[in-house]
Amino acid sequence: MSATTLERNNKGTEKFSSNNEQQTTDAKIKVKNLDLFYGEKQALYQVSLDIKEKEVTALIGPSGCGKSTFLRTLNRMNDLIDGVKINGEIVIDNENIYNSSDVIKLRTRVGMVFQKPNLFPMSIFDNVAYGPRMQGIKNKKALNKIVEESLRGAAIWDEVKDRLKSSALGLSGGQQQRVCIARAIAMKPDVILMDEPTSALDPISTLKVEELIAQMKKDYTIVIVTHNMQQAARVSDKTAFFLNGEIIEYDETDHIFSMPKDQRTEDYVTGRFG
Amino acid sequence: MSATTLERNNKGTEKFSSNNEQQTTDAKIKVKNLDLFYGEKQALYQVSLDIKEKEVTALIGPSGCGKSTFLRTLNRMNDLIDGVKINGEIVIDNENIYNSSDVIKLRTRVGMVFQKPNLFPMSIFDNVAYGPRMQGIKNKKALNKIVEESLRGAAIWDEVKDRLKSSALGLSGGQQQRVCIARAIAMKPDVILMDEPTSALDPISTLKVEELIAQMKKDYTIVIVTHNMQQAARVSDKTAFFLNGEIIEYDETDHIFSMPKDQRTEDYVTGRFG
Amino acid sequence: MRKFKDNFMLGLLWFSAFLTVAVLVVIVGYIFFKGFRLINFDFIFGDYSPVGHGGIWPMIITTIYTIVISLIIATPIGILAAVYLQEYAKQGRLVRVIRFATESLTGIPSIIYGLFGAVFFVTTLKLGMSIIAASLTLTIIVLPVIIRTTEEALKTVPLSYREGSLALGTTKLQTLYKVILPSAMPGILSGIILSMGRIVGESAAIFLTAGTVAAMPESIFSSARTLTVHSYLVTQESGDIELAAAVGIVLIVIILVLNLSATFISKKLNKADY
Amino acid sequence: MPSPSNENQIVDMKKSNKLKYFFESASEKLFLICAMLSVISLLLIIGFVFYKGSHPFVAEGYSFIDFIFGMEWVPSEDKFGILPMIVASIFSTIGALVIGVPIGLFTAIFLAEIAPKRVAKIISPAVQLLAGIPSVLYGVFGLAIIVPMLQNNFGLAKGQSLLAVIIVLAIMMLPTIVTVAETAIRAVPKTYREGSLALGASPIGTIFKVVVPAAKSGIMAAIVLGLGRAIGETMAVILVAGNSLILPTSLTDSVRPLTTNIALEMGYAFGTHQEMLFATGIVLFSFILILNFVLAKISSKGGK
Amino acid sequence: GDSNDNETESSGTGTDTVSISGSTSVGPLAEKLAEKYKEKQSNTNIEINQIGSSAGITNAISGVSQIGMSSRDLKEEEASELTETVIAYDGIVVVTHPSNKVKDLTMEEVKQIFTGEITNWNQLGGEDMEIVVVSREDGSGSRDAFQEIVGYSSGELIRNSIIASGNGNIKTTVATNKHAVGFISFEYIDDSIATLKINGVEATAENVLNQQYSLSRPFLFVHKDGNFTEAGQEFIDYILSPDGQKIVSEAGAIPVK
Ligand SMILES: Nc1ncnc2c1ncn2[C@@H]1O[C@H](COP(=O)(O)OP(=O)(O)OP(=O)(O)O)[C@@H](O)[C@H]1O
Ligand SMILES: Nc1ncnc2c1ncn2[C@@H]1O[C@H](COP(=O)(O)OP(=O)(O)OP(=O)(O)O)[C@@H](O)[C@H]1O
Ligand SMILES: [Mg+2]
Ligand SMILES: [Mg+2]
Repeated sequence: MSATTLERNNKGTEKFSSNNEQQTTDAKIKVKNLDLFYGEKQALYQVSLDIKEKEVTALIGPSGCGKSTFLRTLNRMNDLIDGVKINGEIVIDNENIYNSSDVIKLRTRVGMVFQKPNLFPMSIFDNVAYGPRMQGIKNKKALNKIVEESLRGAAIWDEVKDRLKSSALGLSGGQQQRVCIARAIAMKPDVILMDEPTSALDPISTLKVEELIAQMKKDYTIVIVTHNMQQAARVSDKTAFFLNGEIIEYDETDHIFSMPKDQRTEDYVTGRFG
Repeated sequence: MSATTLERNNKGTEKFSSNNEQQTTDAKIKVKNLDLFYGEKQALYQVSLDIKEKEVTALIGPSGCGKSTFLRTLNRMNDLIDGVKINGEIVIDNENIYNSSDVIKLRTRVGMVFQKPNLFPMSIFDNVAYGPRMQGIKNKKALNKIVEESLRGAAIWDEVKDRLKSSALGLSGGQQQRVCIARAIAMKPDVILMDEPTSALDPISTLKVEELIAQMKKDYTIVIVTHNMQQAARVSDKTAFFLNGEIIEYDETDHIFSMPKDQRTEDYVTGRFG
Repeated sequence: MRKFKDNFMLGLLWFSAFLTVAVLVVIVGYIFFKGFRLINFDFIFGDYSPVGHGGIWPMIITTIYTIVISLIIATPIGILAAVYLQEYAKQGRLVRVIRFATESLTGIPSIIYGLFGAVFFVTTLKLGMSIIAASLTLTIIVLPVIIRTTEEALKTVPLSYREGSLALGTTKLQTLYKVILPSAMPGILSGIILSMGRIVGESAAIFLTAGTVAAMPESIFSSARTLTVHSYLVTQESGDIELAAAVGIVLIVIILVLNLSATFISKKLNKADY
Repeated sequence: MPSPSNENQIVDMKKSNKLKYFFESASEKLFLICAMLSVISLLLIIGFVFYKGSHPFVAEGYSFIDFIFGMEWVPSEDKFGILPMIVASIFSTIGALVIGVPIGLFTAIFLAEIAPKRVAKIISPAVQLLAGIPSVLYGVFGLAIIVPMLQNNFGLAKGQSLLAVIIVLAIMMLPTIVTVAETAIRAVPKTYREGSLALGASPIGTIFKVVVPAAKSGIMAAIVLGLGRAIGETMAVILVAGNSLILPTSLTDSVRPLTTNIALEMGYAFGTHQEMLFATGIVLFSFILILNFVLAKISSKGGK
Repeated sequence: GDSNDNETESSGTGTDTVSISGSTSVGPLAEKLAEKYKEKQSNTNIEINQIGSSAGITNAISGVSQIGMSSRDLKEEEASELTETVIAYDGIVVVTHPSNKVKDLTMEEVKQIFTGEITNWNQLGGEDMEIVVVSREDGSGSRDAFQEIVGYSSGELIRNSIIASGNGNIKTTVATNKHAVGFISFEYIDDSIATLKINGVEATAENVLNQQYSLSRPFLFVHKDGNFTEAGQEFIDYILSPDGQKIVSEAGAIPVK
């Protein structure tokens, strides 16, 4: 099963464009021949990739290679940028997300944590309760519960439990990022996208978040961009290596790190320790 | 020589407050009994630390422990925040920087790279040339030279050399951060403060920057905040471990990582790999 | 040299601010000095009489009517228009046309608005000379101010807030109302305050559309005289500067009260203000 | 970890987004309508002014060239030339810009960047207060203080002059420019300041090299709005301009800008005279459009 | 017309509204008349809008107002649609700064001043200083009347004259400039300016009535016959009654009879 997926994707990276591959039915997210342009500038080239449910997929690659761009196509955050054009298809739960018009539903199902913490200028509580409230949950008790669970889940509860009502912007960078994670968790999404979620965290928080990811894997499908090879190695089941907007290699994480097929992948993953 | 420094600092970390320690004459930066308050909230407690010239000092510790706060006292960036109060003294080149009123001179000598890239909304070239221009360098050729050298130094030259005149804000996060480093280098400062400079960088760029740091050590005194233990281990000569606004331990990097004296330090540095 | 330039610019800044404040003091001082003798209970709360200095209570009420009605109409339209321009419209022709139109509206002399209002609202729409006709005319006058200032305020709201909110599966509308508008509140408010100033200070456009009836308006369909129109007529015809200044004092107090309450309201609304 | 009831609640919520999309698209249309309102207003006003103002040239055989370049304005003798007023408008606008914009911007910068918080908290609202003082009172102030001052200091027979107009307009522009620009400058992210200061730039250098350019769009808005106030202003100008029908050759000549001409005579005008005042409005309009165009050009150039 | 009248009557429940708009010179007088009239006739509500003669005439024609006030004569097109009533006369007086030594002018000298033939007060026996002429705007009723009686045309008016809008502005301008000369209505005379004799005759209401002093003009009420109510007619009747004319003279204007 996973072998099929892999094969398909390894082919995909060689960018042949015949579309007659079979669909694997258990893939949560299926990306096929995705091109993305920022105006004239192409940022993704024929990206194809299947992501299995309840697995953690890591995206690695050098700066500017298109990891964030790709990640943001999965919940259509790129829609916000003027002049972005997309070819190809992305299917989540057998539904082409670029055909379906319900972006809102998509985004409630596909949560996201950004590279830079982006808390709103509200209290910590209001930040975490923001999503649920917008879904119509008004009940005070239910909200309290969601907020506490989410903050605990993001390993930040103890630090902020006494100041839930004070501004979230008074927190340090690392604290803020963990509240961002809590905010995403509060939506109880199916899929969680994380764009270098721990790049602003210290190792202890990072560890907690990584543990959290491992635990969330039971319920959620997770796609994570990271620069940290060890993190990729520790948390992910599959790893995709991007270079200049293409997927060079996509495989079981173990394979990618121990016996990459592509020389460039090897250079990259070993460069770290070289 | 380095032994004296160490001894003194190990004592310092135990926070005895007798002030009759001898000054080591070769310390570039001497911090003594530094307290810092954000309004009512104390963020640093009796921090004392000597930083030797042409060495790399790493500051590590969990999120919110005061690393950034401490770093920013060294070029008085905390002056910008309302309600910050400071006790204690910081001496750079035998001059108490909080007595001397020439903050500008201080900051030209003590450069800084921030946690989040903060390029100005100008072209890449103008960003890097900003500092030198402010120092009065008008000569086109000289500026070109400085900009190129600095960008090369920050391992970003090849990626941007064709678009020097276009807006710096169009770059990816990692690219932006490297331009920020170039911008700091362009000032040819004595001391460079770096607040998690590589947290937004991919491993290859990180490696380049780390190499750069190793190379710059010949000329500059460097203080770097990092969450990455390996980075601390790779690049720094000394490491200070912060916890809750205090220095718990300050020593040769090797010692900190291989045989920390304090249990908390050990927990922290090994937690990473635990 | 740089020091000198800096000090020179600093001097200019101080000088300009001093000049502005001096102008403020002199003008307000002049108005108070000229008018304070007439201020008493009967003058403010008395009914108007063509003999002597008369009471101005009907004009105060009329002024408040025009402010409230114009703002009730113009504020939502202006804010929503700005929202359209900043948040919805593709930056293309239509936006350029709208922006050009609003900017051109700012420069049209109020007498032309007055004539237009007299033909369009008073005669064509058969509103007659009335407070409502004047308020509608004023709405057109202040729309550009509100639109432009709101647009500027919206521009300053970081993209990351929008992303953060949308990624939580909220609609644009929810994002707008929960995150974007609250963050833009201070800017919007200054636009509203400027508009109030414009409304209060307007004469030509009002007396051509609301007339100059110096009696308590029975409804918003009555013809009536605002304070500014009163002071205009008084200067124009009888040259009674004391009376004009006394009316000015009342106007200043009204504006002061309105500004303070607007600031207060925005503080209440703006969650960012912890 | 997630409690079932909450989860169900959210899952339930996730089903029905139809309504949201309806509101979403309805609101977008509403917003568009709001935005179009200003365009419609402008078109109505332009249509109105053009309809009225073009009549003499279209139907009554007056020459538009003579109108624009004519030196004589004697409505009761059928002479309609507005060159002196065009010149007066240009001079007074430029003059007010030259004085008002720098002072206004510098004050805004001072309030946003230099002034102690407490001082700014007092001055800013006070300056906004200036915006609310009716223009008539500015006129009265101009007539009672500025005009005699010019008269006495320059030994003039009359202080009603181009200079008086410029001073009054500059003063009237101040509140708009200061308020809008101050808001824009305050909105510049702190990271820019930090970045610049950390490079050893002086606070002043930081302000002029980083903060002000970053606030450029808001500053342009301030200038456009302030300029609008200056061009559109009539009541104060009438009182201090002198309204003489001569081509200004010095700052001390009394002048009649286009707006004043309209406001001054509209009350008594009828027939062709009134239409010619509307034609004056057309010229004023073109003047405003050209200015906006130039400003837009300048600001987009500055953007690169 | 008809439906309008019905509306007024039915909604009024006994209160009629007479809307009047027009000249800012006539306005203050009309307000005083209306105030006194209201004491007598409390069920009539009189609305007065001072928006300029032409606007008032336009309103009378378009029906926005029942009565228009004008301080200038009706032009042919206007006169064909409207009926006019002279409710009072307004005397016009030449004024200078109180410090000015010149107190008496001939009509010819007034003309020479306003047409720029005489440009210095010393030509008139005053101090050696430039004359600053202050006039009203072209089209203004006072100015039309003044020019017609003094005998010069708008084209002849000295070009660098200050043009002030309204009596009040002329008064303020003249009061703050010792070079200045201008003209205002009798109603606005006060201590801040000096009034001049013309041909040795003082500017008073009696002198206007006995035709010794020729600088005056009519104040007009105009209406369109189809748009004129009983209440309007009653108000005009009141103004022309002895009671009304007494108020006219108290206000500083000159009664019709
Ligand atoms: N809004 C945009 N407009 C134009 N080009 C863009 C935009 N955003 C990103 N790019 C470009 O697209 C490419 C991919 O950027 P992206 O942010 O996806 O890289 P990344 O792999 O996430 O890098 P990093 O590791 O530095 O975050 C880069 O060359 C970048 O300059
Ligand atoms: N401007 C401020 N006002 C008040 N408190 C602040 C401010 N900045 C930081 N703090 C607090 O001071 C403490 C130290 O913050 P600092 O940013 O120095 O931590 P840090 O060690 O750099 O953390 P991180 O690794 O997350 O960047 C934190 O508790 C933080 O909440
Ligand atoms: Mg990225
Ligand atoms: Mg930090």
